[in-house]
Amino acid sequence: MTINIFLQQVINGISLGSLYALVAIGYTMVYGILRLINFAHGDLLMVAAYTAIYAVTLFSLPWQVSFPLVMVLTGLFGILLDRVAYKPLREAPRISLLISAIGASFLLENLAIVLIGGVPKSFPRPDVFAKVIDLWGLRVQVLTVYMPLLTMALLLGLLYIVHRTKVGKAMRAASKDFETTRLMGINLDRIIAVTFFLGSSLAAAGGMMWAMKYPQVNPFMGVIPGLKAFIAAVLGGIGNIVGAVVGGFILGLGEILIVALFPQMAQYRDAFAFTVLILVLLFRPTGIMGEPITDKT
Amino acid sequence: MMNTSRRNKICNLLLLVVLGLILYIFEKYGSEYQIRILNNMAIFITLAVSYNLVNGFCGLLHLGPNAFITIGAYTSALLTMSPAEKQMSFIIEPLIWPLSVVQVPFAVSLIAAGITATVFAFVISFPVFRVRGDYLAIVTLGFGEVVRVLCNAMQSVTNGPLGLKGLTPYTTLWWSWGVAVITVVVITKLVHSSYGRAIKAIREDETAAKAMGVDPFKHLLLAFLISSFFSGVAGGLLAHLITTISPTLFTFFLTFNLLIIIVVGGLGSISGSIIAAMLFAWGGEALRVVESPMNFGFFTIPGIPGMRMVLFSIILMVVIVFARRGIMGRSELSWDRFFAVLRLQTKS
Amino acid sequence: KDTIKIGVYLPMTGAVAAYGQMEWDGIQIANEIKPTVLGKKIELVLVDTKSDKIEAANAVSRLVEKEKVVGILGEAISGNTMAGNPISEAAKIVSVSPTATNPLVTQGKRYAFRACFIDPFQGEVAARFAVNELKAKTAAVIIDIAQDYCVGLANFFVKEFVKLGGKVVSTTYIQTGDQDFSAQLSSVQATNPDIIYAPNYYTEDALMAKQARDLGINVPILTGDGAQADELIKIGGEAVEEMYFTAHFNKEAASTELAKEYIKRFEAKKGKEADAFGALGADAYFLLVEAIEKAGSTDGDKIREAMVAIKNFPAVSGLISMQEDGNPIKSMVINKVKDGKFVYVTTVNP
Amino acid sequence: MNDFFRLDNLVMQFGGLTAVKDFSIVIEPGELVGLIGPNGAGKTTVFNMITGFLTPTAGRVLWNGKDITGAPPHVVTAQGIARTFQNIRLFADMSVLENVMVSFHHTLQSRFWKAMLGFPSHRKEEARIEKEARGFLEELHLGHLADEKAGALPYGQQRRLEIARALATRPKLLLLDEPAAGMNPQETMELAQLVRDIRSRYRLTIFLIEHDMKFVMGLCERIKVLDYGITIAEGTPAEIQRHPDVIKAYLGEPKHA
Amino acid sequence: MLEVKDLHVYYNGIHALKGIHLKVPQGKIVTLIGANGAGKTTTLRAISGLVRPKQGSITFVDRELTRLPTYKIIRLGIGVAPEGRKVFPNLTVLENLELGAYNRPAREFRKDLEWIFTLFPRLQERSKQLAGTLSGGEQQMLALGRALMSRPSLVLLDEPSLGLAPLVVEEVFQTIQTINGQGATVLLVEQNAMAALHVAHYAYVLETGRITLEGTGQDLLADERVRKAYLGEG
Ligand SMILES: Nc1ncnc2c1ncn2[C@@H]1O[C@H](COP(=O)(O)OP(=O)(O)OP(=O)(O)O)[C@@H](O)[C@H]1O
Ligand SMILES: Nc1ncnc2c1ncn2[C@@H]1O[C@H](COP(=O)(O)OP(=O)(O)OP(=O)(O)O)[C@@H](O)[C@H]1O
Ligand SMILES: [Mg+2]
Ligand SMILES: [Mg+2]
Repeated sequence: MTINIFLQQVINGISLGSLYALVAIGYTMVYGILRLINFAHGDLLMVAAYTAIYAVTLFSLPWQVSFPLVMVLTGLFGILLDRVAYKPLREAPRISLLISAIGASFLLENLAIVLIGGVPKSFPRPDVFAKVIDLWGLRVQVLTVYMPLLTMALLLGLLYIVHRTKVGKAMRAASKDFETTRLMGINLDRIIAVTFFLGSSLAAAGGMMWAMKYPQVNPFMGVIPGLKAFIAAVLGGIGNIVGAVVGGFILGLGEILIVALFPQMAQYRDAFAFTVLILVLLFRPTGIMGEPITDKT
Repeated sequence: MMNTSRRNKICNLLLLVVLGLILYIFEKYGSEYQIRILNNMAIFITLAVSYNLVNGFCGLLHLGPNAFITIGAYTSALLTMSPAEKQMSFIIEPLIWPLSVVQVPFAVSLIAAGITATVFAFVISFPVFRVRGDYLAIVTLGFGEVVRVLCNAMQSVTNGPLGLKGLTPYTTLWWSWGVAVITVVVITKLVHSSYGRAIKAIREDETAAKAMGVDPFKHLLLAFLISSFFSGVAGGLLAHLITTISPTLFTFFLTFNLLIIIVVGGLGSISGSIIAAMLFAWGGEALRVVESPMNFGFFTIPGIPGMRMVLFSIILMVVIVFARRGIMGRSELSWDRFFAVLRLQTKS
Repeated sequence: KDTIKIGVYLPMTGAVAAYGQMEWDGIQIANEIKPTVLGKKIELVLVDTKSDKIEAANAVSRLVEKEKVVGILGEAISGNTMAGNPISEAAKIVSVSPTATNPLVTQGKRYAFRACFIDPFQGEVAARFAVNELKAKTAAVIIDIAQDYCVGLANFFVKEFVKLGGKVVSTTYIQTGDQDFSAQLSSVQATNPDIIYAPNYYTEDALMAKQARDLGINVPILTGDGAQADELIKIGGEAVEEMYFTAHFNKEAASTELAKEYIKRFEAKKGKEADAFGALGADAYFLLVEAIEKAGSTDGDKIREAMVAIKNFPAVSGLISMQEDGNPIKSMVINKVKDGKFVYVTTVNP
Repeated sequence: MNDFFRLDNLVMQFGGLTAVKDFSIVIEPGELVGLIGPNGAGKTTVFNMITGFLTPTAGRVLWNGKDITGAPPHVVTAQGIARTFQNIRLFADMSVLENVMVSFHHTLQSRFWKAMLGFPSHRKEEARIEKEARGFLEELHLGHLADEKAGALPYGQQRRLEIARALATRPKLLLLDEPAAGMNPQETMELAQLVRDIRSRYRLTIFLIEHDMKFVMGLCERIKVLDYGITIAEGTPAEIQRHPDVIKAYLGEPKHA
Repeated sequence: MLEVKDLHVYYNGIHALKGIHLKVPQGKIVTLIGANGAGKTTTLRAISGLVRPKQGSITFVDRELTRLPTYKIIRLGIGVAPEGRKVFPNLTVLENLELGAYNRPAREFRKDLEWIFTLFPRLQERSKQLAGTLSGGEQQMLALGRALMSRPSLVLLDEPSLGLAPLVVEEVFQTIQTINGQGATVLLVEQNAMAALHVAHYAYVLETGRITLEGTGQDLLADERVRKAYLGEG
């Protein structure tokens, strides 16, 4: 393999990783606050992608308008999801919440099948992103360059919100203790809504980029990215935003490179993600950046 | 007045006899469709009860039962197919030697299925039990996926995505319900023994359980292995019920379905799992009504394919909101309760 | 009773819902074209399989026992058809699958039929076309490992290609649902093949073609019937230009009256190009109805006898003769994409 | 030299923090020893090292002449050392009786498959365990609550049940971590009596942590004081109460008499 | 200032409070003592809206609290230091205090913080430390400080002396008197009846969900029944 091809693969890996990272952040945020593995999170990618299709094709909005709009709409949709599926279960056992999440995931997928149909739709990719440029002999799609940049920008913004703003502090507080958070005079439902809004809009960004990179949209398009992003979140230490990003990049790069370096192993690509995960957890049972479990006696 | 434990024993026997009679009647007079649903019920009962042992009684979030079902299904199928059938099926790569020539009776293949699944469970137990909580969930989910990927990739053993086809439909009502009854009896006995108590203690508070002299690893492993054994056997039954298996049958959607069954039934309730498994097997078919065209005399709603799953998801979410701990919670149906209710009824 | 019930079991939800929905579209159009048989109205009973084997088996049981259908259409993929087949077989009810191409689907069964040709035939034709027409000496094969259909095709292609003196320089795997193939493609690029054989479904093929062209791989891509769908062009856009297909039919080459009628109605009703899935769904329907008509009865055995007696039936995908083993004899067309359309290249007779 | 129970220079470090430094003690059979010290002094950490919940960074735990340093908790318990926890840790969703029966599990002879298949030998053992467990409950005045859910008991009874459960493992050495926490003076007095009772009835050696000085001073024969992981004093209650370092670090000047 | 009338609370069928009446007058320290499980915490939880009473009323300067969500109750000027301290372990001391001041105008923050630091100099030393790593006594101070950061007119304290070393207990009670001296009204729930009665102006004794005795702190200290049951004498 030439160095060029290798670099090409690294770029591919980074761009795939940035997608995983974007989606993983949402997983981790919701997990951090509700301790819920939100299995419906992946489906938000699908919701966002369809919404974008309709925004661009049906309402013929330019992408500069429709993409941010879709992020907002998906964010609101995330809030709705919480209200309908999770809020009634705030005091319930966590496993019930998990089942509700699985139910919500099934519901979104099947509603899409009933309303839109299982046949994939193509995604209107703006030409700016589709262009292929020549970077020192590497053929790189513009989108591939934008994706990691956008991910990093969104990450920084998010870190600012979580660590520097009042709402962010409230979010971190709520992740440990609902009742005491309420006792600080904090409107917990509002904080949770903000969390869902942020996580879901990031999922929307991920979903639209996903659909631009792999321009086909179907009711199940969110399942695999959702699962991978979940792995990334756990790999990085679930609940930790930076960890989610680190996990996303490790997973994206690893998946691409294993196929690149060992093409005959391509069929084990999905197993790779889990193998890495299991190995990491063997040595760090709470993920790369996760807090150690303290079992106070 | 009769000693209650003797009374319960007699009632249990009666229940078995009644079950036997019902099976006999269906076997003889029931339609293929009814028999199939009954078979599904029994297999889901076996799967759910054994899965509940780990999730409900040990309190672990285990998301990889599909791994053991897969292994059981493949083991059992490979062992019952005739060498000629195998040769015909394996068109990509030939099946590796001893497997290519052996053929054993169905019963033996089921036991082998259980044992293979158990051995696999033992092999993965170290990484699995090193972590807890959601990390355990993801590790087990991971093993489920790894097994599926391996089934696709190890073509000289599993025939890859082509899967195994044309198995003999050995799974009869007697087999599936026989296994279900054994599973239920054995796991119930275990759960109500000192071992079961130790396992529940670990679920309630692992640290305290250790301090009371209970070795968590040993006991969780025990439950995990037993659960895997029955999952493997159920996998073998499933393979010989639908007569064709391939990796797509065993995705994590299968796990989700089982998880739904045990949570809706009530984590830590065997009778809950049984009820929910039966509801699930029957309900999936009953809900088909909403997809067939509905005729209201003066107008007809055309059937909408997919409505069944939409409705299923909605029902699921509504049920879980209203019964947060599932239908049965952690309690069990028992004869004591039954007679207590009966007495109340007759009094009033 | 003034209706005759035909059961349809297809994946309307779940992972392969798209195929089921496309075939159901075709079957409905076919039903419009020929709504009656033996003087009675045909009632289609659709049962969803959730793309799942357990459900597929349940579905056929239900159709047989509860709906008392006289014939069955489905499933879309071989694995699920093999779960359903044994049940209709035991009930002596004729089933016709539109698109289950695995040889085992009909093997050893009296009442199981299909409307499509089988994998070996398609793989071999593709190999011959690659060697004879595309003058390929080396080929890279990209296989969707999760689909038995793809694995089967690739397997038979490789055998024939090697027999004809070609060399397979790279074999790589992808999986249904994968969306990033850049790693595989880069390794393909490194081996510099004359053609790429990628007998996968249209979603994966479209994405793959797109990423291949982005990487600068410009050799011809050859694929199978599973890829020929309108969505391939929608998703793939310019990248799928010059892609070749071994396929069941082409609009331009459509010679039969039924085909013309079908295409007209389909396009009017659905507002898109007729695809192979729909066409085969329709053919399965037409074959079954023809057999019932010829049998003059709804008796399973009679229908079965009438079915194997069908010779040169002018179906949507061309002339079909049914063989004793449940597989049709039909010619194959080679199509390619040109200017965003599937255009006819040539016909290969069996 | 004593070979009943001895701690030799135990050290416990968490990252950079030395929670316990060179902790040594010898306890004679039948003694009742107290361990006090400010919050975060390392008292619970000492208990955790003894019972195997923490492996000491350095030092040894000697029990009946054997080095049990680093043995896992369930092994330590099986060897005859039992403990209670600072925060109550009952098996909340199990009945009071079951809570106690768990403690007998490590004495069980029959293997799991005998349990699964319902062997008579196993059933006999179960019956024995239940009988003995009920016996313990009676002695701790919890008999009438046997079938209640442990989590539903009032606090004081939960504390007692914790002690019953620990006793049921048949220890020779019992470690109590703040048994009187959250009890009012009346309950605390009853608890002190209970501790005396069980000590003589089961010939126990007891090592306990407590912040309630009335309780400690009235009950213990010998007291050890920890501050920042270091032993600052050791002696009889009277000596400790007068010890200037202890007053400075822990007791404060007596005010409310 | 605060008045509770005929309060009934149930937990899944358990009747935890069976008709409680109590009054907390402006500027006073009122204490609520009673055995374990008597319902002291439940009373505070009902006031702060964490449990919904089945019956009865709670009024705080003319506002009815029983229907308000917790965060609105807090915004009326009530500060709570909950049972078991409940500091946010993953946040620093300073961030914990910031959350206490969640609804305060930003410009007041410095001033409030200084006040807390003069009350608890130890917290200033540790302001950058994660709260989870504080010792029990320090955590209790943080919980108190955090409750005071909102400049509440009424503070609810639930067993602030629980599990603390005698010396620290001393400090905590002194602080309570200090803040009371600075104008805060205090409702103090305690097991440590002796210390509580010493600082309280008025006291209630709660037994299995009912108020069985009330009076000034001094009265109750002298009361035979109290001495026997709660002070461990006789
Ligand atoms: N698992 C652990 N990881 C890190 N630090 C710990 C751990 N356990 C205890 N510590 C620290 O060690 C020190 C001693 O804690 P320990 O619990 O032994 O105190 P203690 O004397 O029991 O106090 P208290 O009277 O409040 O219960 C404390 O600073 C505590 O934060
Ligand atoms: N979440 C809950 N669910 C069920 N019962 C509860 C719950 N919280 C408290 N109780 C019950 O309500 C009663 C009163 O409890 P509460 O916590 O108010 O007592 P307390 O006086 O604060 O006791 P302590 O001194 O132990 O803190 C007790 O019987 C307790 O068991
Ligand atoms: Mg301690
Ligand atoms: Mg309390």
